Amino acid sequence: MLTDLATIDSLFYLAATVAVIASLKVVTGSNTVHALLYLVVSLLAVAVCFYLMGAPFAAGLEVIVYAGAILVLFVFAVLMFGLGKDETINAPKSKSVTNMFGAMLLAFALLLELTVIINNAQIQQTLQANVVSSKAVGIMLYGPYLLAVEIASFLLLAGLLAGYHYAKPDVQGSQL
Amino acid sequence: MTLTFIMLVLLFTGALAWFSENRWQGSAKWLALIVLALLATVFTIFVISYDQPFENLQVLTRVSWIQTFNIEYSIALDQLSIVLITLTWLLAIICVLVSWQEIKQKAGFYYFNLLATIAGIIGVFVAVDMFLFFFFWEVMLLPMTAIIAIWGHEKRHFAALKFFIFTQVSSLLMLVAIIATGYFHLLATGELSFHYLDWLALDMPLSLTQYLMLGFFIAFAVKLPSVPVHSWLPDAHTQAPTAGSVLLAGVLLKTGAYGLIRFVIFLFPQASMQFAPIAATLAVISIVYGAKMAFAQQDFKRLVAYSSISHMGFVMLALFAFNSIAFQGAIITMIAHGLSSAALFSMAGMIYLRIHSRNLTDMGGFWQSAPRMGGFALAFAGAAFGLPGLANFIGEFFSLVGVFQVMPTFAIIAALGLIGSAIYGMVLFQSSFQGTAKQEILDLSHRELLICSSLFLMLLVIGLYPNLLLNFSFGV
Amino acid sequence: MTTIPLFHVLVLSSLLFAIGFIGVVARKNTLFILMSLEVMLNAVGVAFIGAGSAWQQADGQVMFILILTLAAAEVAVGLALLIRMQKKYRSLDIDLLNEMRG
Amino acid sequence: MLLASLPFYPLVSFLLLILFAKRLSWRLASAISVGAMALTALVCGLLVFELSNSSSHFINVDLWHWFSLSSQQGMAEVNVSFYLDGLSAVMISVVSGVGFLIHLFAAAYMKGDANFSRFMAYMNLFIVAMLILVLADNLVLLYLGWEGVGLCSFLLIGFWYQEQANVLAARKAFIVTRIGDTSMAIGLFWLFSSFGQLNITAVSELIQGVGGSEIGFSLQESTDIYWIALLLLGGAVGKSAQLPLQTWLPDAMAGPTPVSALIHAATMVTAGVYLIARMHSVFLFAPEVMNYVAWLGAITLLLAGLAALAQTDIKRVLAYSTMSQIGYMMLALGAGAWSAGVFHLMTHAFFKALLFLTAGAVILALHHQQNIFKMGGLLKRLPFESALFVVGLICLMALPGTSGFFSKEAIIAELWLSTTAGPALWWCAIVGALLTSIYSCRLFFLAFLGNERFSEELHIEKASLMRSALLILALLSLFGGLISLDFSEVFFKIKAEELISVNEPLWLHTIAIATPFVGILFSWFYFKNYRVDSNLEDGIKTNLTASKHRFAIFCRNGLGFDSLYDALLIKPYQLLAKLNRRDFIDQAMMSTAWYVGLWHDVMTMIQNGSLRWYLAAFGLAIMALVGVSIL
Amino acid sequence: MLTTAHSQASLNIDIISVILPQLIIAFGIALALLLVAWKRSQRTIALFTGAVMLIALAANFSLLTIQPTAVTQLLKVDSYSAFAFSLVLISALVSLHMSHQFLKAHIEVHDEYYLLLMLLVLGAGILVTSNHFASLFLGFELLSISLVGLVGYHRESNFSVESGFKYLVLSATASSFMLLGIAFIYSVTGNMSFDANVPNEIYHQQNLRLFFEVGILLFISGIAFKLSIAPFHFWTPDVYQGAPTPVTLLMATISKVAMFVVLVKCVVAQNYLLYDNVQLLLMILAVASMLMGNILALKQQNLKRLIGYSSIAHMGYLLIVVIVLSGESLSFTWQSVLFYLSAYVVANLSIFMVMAAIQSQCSSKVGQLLHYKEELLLSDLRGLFWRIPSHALLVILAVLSLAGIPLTMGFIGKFYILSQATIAHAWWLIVTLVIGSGIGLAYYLPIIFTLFEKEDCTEFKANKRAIIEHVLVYSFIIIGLVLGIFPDVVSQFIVSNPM
Repeated sequence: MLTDLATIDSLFYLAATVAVIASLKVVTGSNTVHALLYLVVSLLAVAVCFYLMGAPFAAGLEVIVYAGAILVLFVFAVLMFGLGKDETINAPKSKSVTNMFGAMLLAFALLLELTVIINNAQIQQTLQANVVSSKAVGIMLYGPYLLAVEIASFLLLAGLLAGYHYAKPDVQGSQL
Repeated sequence: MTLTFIMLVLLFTGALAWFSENRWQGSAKWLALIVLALLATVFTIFVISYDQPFENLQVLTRVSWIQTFNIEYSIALDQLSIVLITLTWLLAIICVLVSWQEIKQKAGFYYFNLLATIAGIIGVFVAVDMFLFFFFWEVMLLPMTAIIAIWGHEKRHFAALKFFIFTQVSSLLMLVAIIATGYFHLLATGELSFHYLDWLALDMPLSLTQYLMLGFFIAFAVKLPSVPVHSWLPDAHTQAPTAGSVLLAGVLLKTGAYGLIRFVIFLFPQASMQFAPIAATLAVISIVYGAKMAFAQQDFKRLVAYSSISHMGFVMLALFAFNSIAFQGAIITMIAHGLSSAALFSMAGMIYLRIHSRNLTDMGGFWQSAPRMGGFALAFAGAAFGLPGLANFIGEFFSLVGVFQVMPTFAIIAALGLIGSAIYGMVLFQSSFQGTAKQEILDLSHRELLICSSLFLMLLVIGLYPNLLLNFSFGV
Repeated sequence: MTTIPLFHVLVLSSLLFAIGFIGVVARKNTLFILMSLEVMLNAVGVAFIGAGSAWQQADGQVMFILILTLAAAEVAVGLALLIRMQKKYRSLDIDLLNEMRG
Repeated sequence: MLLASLPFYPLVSFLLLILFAKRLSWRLASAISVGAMALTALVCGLLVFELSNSSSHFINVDLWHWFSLSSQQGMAEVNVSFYLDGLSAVMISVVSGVGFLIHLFAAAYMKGDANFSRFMAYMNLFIVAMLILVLADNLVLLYLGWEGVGLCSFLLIGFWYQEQANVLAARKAFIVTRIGDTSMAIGLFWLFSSFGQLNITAVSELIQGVGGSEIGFSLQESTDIYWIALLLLGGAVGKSAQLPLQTWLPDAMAGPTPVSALIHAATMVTAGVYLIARMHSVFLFAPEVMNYVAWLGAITLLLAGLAALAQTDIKRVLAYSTMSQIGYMMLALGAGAWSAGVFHLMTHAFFKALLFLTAGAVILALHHQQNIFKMGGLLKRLPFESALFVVGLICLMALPGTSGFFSKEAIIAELWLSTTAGPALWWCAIVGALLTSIYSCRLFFLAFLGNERFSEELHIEKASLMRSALLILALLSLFGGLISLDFSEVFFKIKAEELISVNEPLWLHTIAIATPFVGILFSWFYFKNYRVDSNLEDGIKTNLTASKHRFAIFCRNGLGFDSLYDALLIKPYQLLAKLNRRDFIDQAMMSTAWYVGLWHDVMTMIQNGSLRWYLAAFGLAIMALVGVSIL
Repeated sequence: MLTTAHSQASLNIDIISVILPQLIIAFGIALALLLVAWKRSQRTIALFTGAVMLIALAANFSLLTIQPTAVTQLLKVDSYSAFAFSLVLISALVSLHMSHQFLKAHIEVHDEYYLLLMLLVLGAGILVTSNHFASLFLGFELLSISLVGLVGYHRESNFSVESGFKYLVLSATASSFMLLGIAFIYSVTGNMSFDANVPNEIYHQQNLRLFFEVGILLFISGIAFKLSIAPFHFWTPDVYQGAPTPVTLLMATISKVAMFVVLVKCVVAQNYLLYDNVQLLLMILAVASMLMGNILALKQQNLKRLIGYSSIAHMGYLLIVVIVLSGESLSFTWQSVLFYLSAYVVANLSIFMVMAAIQSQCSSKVGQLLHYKEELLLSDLRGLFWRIPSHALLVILAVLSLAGIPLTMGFIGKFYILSQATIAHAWWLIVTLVIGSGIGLAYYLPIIFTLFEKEDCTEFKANKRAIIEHVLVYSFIIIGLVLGIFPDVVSQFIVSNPM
């Protein structure tokens, strides 16, 4: 019954609110790990938005690369330094329960949406109607944007090199 | 071509002096002196042997320089520039002579700067392509600033900075005016040109020219200098080494006057005619104010500096009277002031060399121990307050007679400047050479005697036989 | 054309962007600053996707992919710097970094 | 050609003396200078002779073309050329003759001085300038001489420049006269711009031509003439120490006495009179100005006489008397009695030079003691000087028979009926004569009669040079009145017939002649205590002192003109100078630099190195710009 | 459908040849990686990098007179971009030499430095040729990221982390702002290529107009950040100070040149960037940076900071050209921009060369590790003229050129700008320029004065061994003078071509 009266718009707005709230929590959170989790949530919500805007490929990338790869980097960093607490004063002292609660709530909302989207046939076909397919994206990438891809690879190389340089251990005169 | 050659030789000699000084101590000044003398003779011979008359501009060289803006390397001569260049040669030699003892360290580089300045000045007087003119106008500044900043007195950096910023900012306005005129030429005739003669041919609407004229006027008024933009001058003159002051007062100020004549009055006649009342007011204010300030000073050179503000006020007043007598008066005043102020500054230098102070309160009663010096000091002070028989009198007399026919009130107020000049002249001479003898000083050496007597003779000759200059028409 | 008006998408992206920016400005913790940067970039991604789908072009998504790479590179460098900072200052307080001024 | 050479003898001697200043012995130096003067005097005599029997009543010689001024009236040639006519002949003879005598005297007087040759050089230079002044045929050359004599007077007043007082006196003299000169210069400009001529004869011909003809002057021209005359008068007033520019003369007595004799009595101070006489054609057509001249002369002569009454310094007494005598001349000129004025100029030159020189001799004898209250009884001690001094005084008082009598009578005679003067001024002249005799007597009594009020021994030198000079001068001043001057060609006669129909009351002349004697009588009694030895009975010398009365002091200080000018002009000018020594315009210019510096400080505060602030600034900037671009 | 049209333009050989220099650099990077894998040696890698750049320069030289050619829709090479890229390469070469001077002291081998340097150059190469928002943004990022790597490169330094972080965070923020701007613009125009002719009515659809304008603004602000135009200049002095001197040089020259060229390209291509309010915006930026840059630089004792501030002012001057840009006189605009940039580059190269020389001389060896001289104060120049006239002369020329005094290129550059402004009657900008350069003299001249002061402090003497250094110094003196007196030598390379 709920599935019937849901339209793409309403779903989109719901996901959008979720994303906004989650990112608000990110910037205001005191606990780094919690903040990271909220960031995941907001990314997921944005992914849903992408899907609803008819960019499934982008949505997938969002989930895989962003939430999957980049945030894992963050987590590594956090664990590496054992950055338990943030030492900012302007961050509110908060109960971890409510945090968990909020996060779970948002996540649940997204889950709900997904089920609705998948179950709702008419939504599906509207989306099918105006999706920019991954095929088109692929053609673009390896057609006119070919050079862009190459350059992006160099960009990553630059990031790699810089990161390596900063992160490598100090040498006291010894050959590396 | 000869003039280009002269300028190049000057620069080259400067470099040579710079290096030779490092090799042989004290060779630079001889080199400078000899080369200056030679070039002066070369110049004279060239001018005399040149076939066309110099009543109006004779374009000597005209080759393309920067095609992008259709800028040419073009130089020309007429009587005005010839007279001023002659003055430059004289004072250049005087400069070398006054620096003889004064400049001890870094002498080579000093003479390089000196010669470069002179080259720049000559360039200013001969350039007829406006871009070239501006080029020289700035090039002349750099070594001058260096001279002030390196060999100057205690507050030299401040003075040099002030001098440079004043002239530079004002000349940027002139640059804008130059560009604007150039592009107006583009609009009018369809081709870009910065050549003076092309501009003379151009007829521009008054609504435009009054702004362009203002652009030029400000730059030259700063250089002249006229109240209220005079305030760089006392510091620069006071802090500069003697030769620097001599060159500044003797020639650099004249470039301002030269600019006023050639690029304001001849180029924008109606506009400057329209502007004349304001300019004349400024000039009169400079005359009176300069005299008053000169009286107030305790510092010998500062006093002379303010006095030259007053004198250049006469020049500006005379120029903006648009009257042939006044015009001749202006030119004679330029020359006369060049000589007299140079003389006074070198006098200051000689005193400084002896007592290491420019402060009038440290002086007094020098006549006792140095009568010759005293005599010359009196003569030069007399020249400064326009003693008849010396050049300045002729200049001021002509200027005022001319101005009186056009705007009597201005002339009368300006004549009050004569009283003021008498006052500061008296103060200058009496507090340094009369009164109770503070200390004994050496009398003039032969070199100094040469400097003073030659300057005095020139003043006297022009004063008693001004037709030397009056025979020229100066393009009016 | 999807039924979601472009205007609203852009509003959403600007909201996210603003939140991210506020985070960057407000937080002292360097790690949080990096996260907020991610949020900002993400917001930009939203805008591109929205525009792309509005024009029914793939360019939007291509741009999004490029932005992803950028984000990755930045995070890599940022975290490396974070390590250095931790080594040097034993803290992540961004306000320690104001030795150069004037 | 003689004429052309005239100024060059002293010039040459000046050059010689100045070049070999210290190396010349006294003998040689004095020989050169005095010899040059003698030569000048000789040539001058020849010239006068030549002039007197030359058909045309002037000699003109061009040296060289100085410059030429072009105006709408045409080209005005200004040459260095000399013009000798009756008037200038009188002047040059006075200058060279008296000058020669004074040189003679000075050679002896200044013998001891270290800078003797410099002194003589200046004296020569002065003669040069003065000759140029009087011989100039155009006003510019005249101005040249005019300034030249000013300079020389400055140099000679400040000859002993170690004393600050002398320096200040010299400065005062130069600047005050310079004020007059400036007004004269403006007069020249005006003259040129309205008549397009600066040559004296040309100008006078022009003016007389127009003025004498039926057309007369246009209104414009007449106002021009009025102003020109006024401005020239300003110059004359400055140079010959008339009101209101008279204050420099008493201080000028700081110079050596021969200087005072030559410059500040005989020659230079009369240059103003010469100028007016020279430009009489201009003045004739400006009757109001003539009137001013007369009044100025009258007032000066009275006030100066009053001041002379109260002086304690012998030279200052003489200085004030000079002033008042020149007042007479001015009065004469103002009254149109040109020849009388010039005549008085000449005689005055004689006797005033005599007075100064004798005073100088006295002062020398008294070891430079100038205070007459420290003198007395000199009649017995210095009979020769005293005698000459008496001669000088009687000429000054214009007792009948002396040269002063003739000239002064000539003036007074013309006053009564003069259109520009009139009875009132006549009475002034009489009162002036009275004053003159009174202060002369006072001076004589104080200095030469009474008891000796000086302690140290007199130092009497019988320098034959001095004495001869004094003697000649004495003779001149006694009998100089017999020299008849004929200015008929020089002075343009106007309304001559009125002067012929003379019907003035008879008592005029009697009064005029009687006045000096009245004065003498009066002072004989009034100044009794000065005259008689008050303290023969008791051995103690009661020292006379000048009266402490407030009015006396007021008169002694030159009737407060000095303090007045000090308060009105000098103090304000100095104050202004002191206040604005740092040049407020410069301050204003520099304040912009200070302002920029302020901005610099503010902005560096913003540049505080905190990353979060930078980010915030980034955001703020964008917001601001959004605001701008939306509005 | 323009995009598809471009996508048809496949990469045949002659199009490849057009972007040859960039390709050479790219392959150079790849080869360098291999080289590192094979043999790690300071000299080898440095020489290799130099060689690559020289080849690229040579390849680039042939492009100076090329007709504009599009390479796919992303890049478009024309003579202007070629000229700009050669500027970039030259400054990269000089900086390479300087970097070698200061790196060879270290025992540790710095391959990544040279790689980053090449990446930086590549980024600049892409920027100057970019014809599409995507390539613009990629080039921008490549530039930024590799700079972030370089800025904090000298890890022993106190400022390494600080400057690194400042640059990273700020440039990331800036780039995301710019990206958002691009996104907004794209969402309105629906096309990201520069030479897409966008119908005008798009700008007037009400609901998106706000986004459109904000988008333009954000885009400009992003670029303004890189150009360090006030009020987005805050990072400049700090990062300049913190970075090693060669890197500061790179920042001062390469990134400025590349960014400005691309800015001009945008403005030339996208007519909507010339809207009145955008123009007003740029005008505000220009005035602000002309004044702030100069005023902030006053009384500045640290040389690098001083250069940083002055660069702010110079970008302000240069912005005038963009503001007064008008459709008809494009070639003149390009000429002005490129000439001014080259003057600016030459001046900076000269100054930094001397600064690096002083630094490497004044650095003191602590143990076997070289302790690098961090701060370079104005007082370190004291009396330089009497010790090493050649270096001092170079500094003087450079400073005069920055101050825009005749006899130097800077003056000609200023002349160009003034002409542009005069033609466009932009009097207020001119007034600001005059005031700005007036203030500027107040900190440029003291530099020269310090050169002439009595030598007392530093032990810096000319070392005879550094031949290359002397050659460079003298050649730059000559370049500065010759180009200052005969500017045609340069401007004839900047040939106009029909856009």
